[in-house]
Amino acid sequence: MDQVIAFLFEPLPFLIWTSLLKTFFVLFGAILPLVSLAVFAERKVSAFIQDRIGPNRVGAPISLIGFKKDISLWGLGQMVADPIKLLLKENFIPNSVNKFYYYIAPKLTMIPPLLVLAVIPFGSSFLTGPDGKPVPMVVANVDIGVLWVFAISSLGVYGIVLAGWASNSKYPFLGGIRSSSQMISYELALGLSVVPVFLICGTLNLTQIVDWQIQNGWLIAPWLNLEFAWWKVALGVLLPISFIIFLVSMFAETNRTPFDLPEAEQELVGGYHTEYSSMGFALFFLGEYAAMIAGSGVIVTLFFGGWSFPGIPDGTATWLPFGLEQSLPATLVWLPGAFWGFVNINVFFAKVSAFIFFFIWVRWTVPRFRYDQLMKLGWIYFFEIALVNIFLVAAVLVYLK
Amino acid sequence: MAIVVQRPKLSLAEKLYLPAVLGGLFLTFKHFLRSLGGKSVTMQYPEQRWDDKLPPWYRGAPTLVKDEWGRERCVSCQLCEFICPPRAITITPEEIPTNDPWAKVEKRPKEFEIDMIRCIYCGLCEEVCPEQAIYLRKDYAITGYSRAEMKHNKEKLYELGGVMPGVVNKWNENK
Amino acid sequence: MSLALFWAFAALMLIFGIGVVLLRNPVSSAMCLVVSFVGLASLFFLLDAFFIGIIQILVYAGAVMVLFLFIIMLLDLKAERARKLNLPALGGGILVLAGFIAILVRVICSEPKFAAVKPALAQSTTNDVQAVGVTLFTQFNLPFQIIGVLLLVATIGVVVLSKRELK
Amino acid sequence: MTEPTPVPAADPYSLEALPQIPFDQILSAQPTLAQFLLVSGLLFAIGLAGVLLRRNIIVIFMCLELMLSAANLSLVAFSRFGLVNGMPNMNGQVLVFFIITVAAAEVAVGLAIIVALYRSRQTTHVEDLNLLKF
Repeated sequence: MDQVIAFLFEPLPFLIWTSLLKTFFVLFGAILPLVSLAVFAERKVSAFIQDRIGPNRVGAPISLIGFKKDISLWGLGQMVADPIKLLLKENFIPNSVNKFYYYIAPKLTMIPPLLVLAVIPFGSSFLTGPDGKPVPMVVANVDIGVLWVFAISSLGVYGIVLAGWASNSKYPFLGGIRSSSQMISYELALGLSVVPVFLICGTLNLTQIVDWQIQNGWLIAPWLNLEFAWWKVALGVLLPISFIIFLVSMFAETNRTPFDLPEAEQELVGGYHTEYSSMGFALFFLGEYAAMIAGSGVIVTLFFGGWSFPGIPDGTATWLPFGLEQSLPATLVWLPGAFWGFVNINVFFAKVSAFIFFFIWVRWTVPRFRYDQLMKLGWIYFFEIALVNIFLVAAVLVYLK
Repeated sequence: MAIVVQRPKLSLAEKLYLPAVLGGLFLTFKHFLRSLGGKSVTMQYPEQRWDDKLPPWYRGAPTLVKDEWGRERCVSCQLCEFICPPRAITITPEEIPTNDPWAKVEKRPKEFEIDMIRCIYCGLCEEVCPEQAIYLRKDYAITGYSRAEMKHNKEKLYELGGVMPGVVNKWNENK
Repeated sequence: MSLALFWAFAALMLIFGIGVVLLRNPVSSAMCLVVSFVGLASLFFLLDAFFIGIIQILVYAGAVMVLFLFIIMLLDLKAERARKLNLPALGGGILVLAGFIAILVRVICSEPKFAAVKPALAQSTTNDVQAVGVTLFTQFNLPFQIIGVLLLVATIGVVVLSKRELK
Repeated sequence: MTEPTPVPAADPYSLEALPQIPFDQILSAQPTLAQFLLVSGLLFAIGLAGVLLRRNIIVIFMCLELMLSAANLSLVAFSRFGLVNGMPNMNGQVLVFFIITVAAAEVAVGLAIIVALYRSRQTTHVEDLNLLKF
């Protein structure tokens, strides 16, 4: 019995509790607010692009507690109001659905994007563990990071396919079928387009890829750190091609316009989530945005230097702006590192937000592709271009570097 | 005979889509910035209204009008009740007593009801009225919390309609 | 911990594997197989074969099973009807399986080498992506090329088979 | 002089006879090769049972995949337990890699054949495919 008590109350191993802490931070501190912010941004940006105002009323409802007028806060209260509305609606289940898969499908679309985020480094390591090693700001620092991203994001298709199939209805079914073939087609281009990144960095570990980019310049533009080398010039031409293929494939993977054929409103009513209401629908909705955030995180990490920004030091820095560190007492020597670590985390999420804006911006600009155009683009153009790109990058690395 | 429309030959830049996509992105971004600067076309409804921009022929809620001497124009001929396509109008006529100053006309409405849930704003009542007593005015936001509230009675109709001076004064001695 | 995880994942894999066999609906079978493969990949992770494990998820769960689901839905396969049990065949099958498992247990228990506990590695990180790559491109280069040709042949074969009619 | 009471022989069917792991070693206990091989064999048996019992050709195909995966598991287990210079023997893992590749190709061709079969016979039931039976 003493052993059991000792086991239960023994402090958790350092690795486990830091991982739990990081998971909680990523989930509840960053992703969930970012998801609802993205939904709000989608409505606001689409309104602005169409010369409208968008939601601008919902704010703090202080008139409920006796004030005269509400505070509108540019409509930011919509972030909270939308999920509450969806939660409070009736969860209507059609009679003919396959109940088990109907229940489980929304969850299956929500989980993979969150799992993908586990391997993405979101900040510099400014904490030091008891063994003297820095704690990496990534939930799971695994060697197969990029493969994990592809493997888990490819599981996201099951939710959509099962939702379409279990709804037992024509249009959702067509949406599910379209989605499965679309995702299989674009996974290939997605995987092949980042092979040059592995060739250059020599690793699949996303933390090490970020480290490589800090030393050698961002992969989208390797000349950024102003060290001239011919191989950097050549890669500066080849890697943007990789990036464009990856970006477009990411649009197809996350089912965003111009590749949102599974949920094409004009042809398929609502696509795979036609028969869903209330929280089931909300999970599909939020899952799409979570996938968008995960995709943006992967793009930022692979091509845009992750949490690094030229000129901003990482968590090992010992100085503060305006020479503030000289007036610090000796017990606060950790403060500069923590400050810059915090800045790094913010840089990462700023980059992710910029990409979310880009996703939204493209959605309200580019019309939807036709299905045969989509397949042709994936199989005939992207696949071949990505393959040739791998050979060219390999040749550059062998002969110029 | 079928006419085969030749597809236009695309140049390389057009085949790549990307220049066109970028052009579209710049266009939408221009609109985005414009709206961000506050130049969107949206009218903020409950505060800003159409009212002063409505054309004179606007067909809002049907109302009853009085002439400039405060006399009810309606003579309860019930033509509007007859013509109304959704049968929204109900008129209860009443004889005008002989000691009334307007006794030259035989009838006036005792009760005049328009069910605004039924009304389709077609304007046929206005057209058919020989006395020009019923007019479609500019009120368009007719709302209420109950069905009873949506039934406009005589007072409400006169309140909405107000006075419409001298158009037809066939039965008017003052003419 | 490792042992507990091993039994947990093995149980996950085996239970859902049984689900593949026993569930009548083909879609349920396919989904059970996906979960079973995820359990198998976890066992690979326990064996420090991270690359193989993730490839297992990527190829099987991510692509092959989606293809299976796609075909099941395309052909609109309904659940298998319950049919009359062919008792001699069933008995024979069970006999074969029981014999197989008995022989398996006998062989595994008879070899003392198999009782070895998982040995510790010389280095803490395996970097098995690099190790597999080096082995693949040096020692097994010819088989690798042959596999490439096989994939090409398979691709052509699938295209030919999927054509509506041969001309 | 009293005789020492004889110690009763351990009951082979008692709880004490089971191999027990001390509580403080639960976190560090490692599985053995035999356990991996046993699980792999059971998975193979399940796959075999599926091939014998099921009549839907697609489900039979899935059970074949299960059997291939069972082989993969034992290969990886052997590779991890037979260390070379303290590191796993990569030959086994490369073989698994080949098996996965070939299996993927096999699935693609097999499913194409099934679709072609379904087009001509409108069934995926193996008992209905008895043209060559006499």
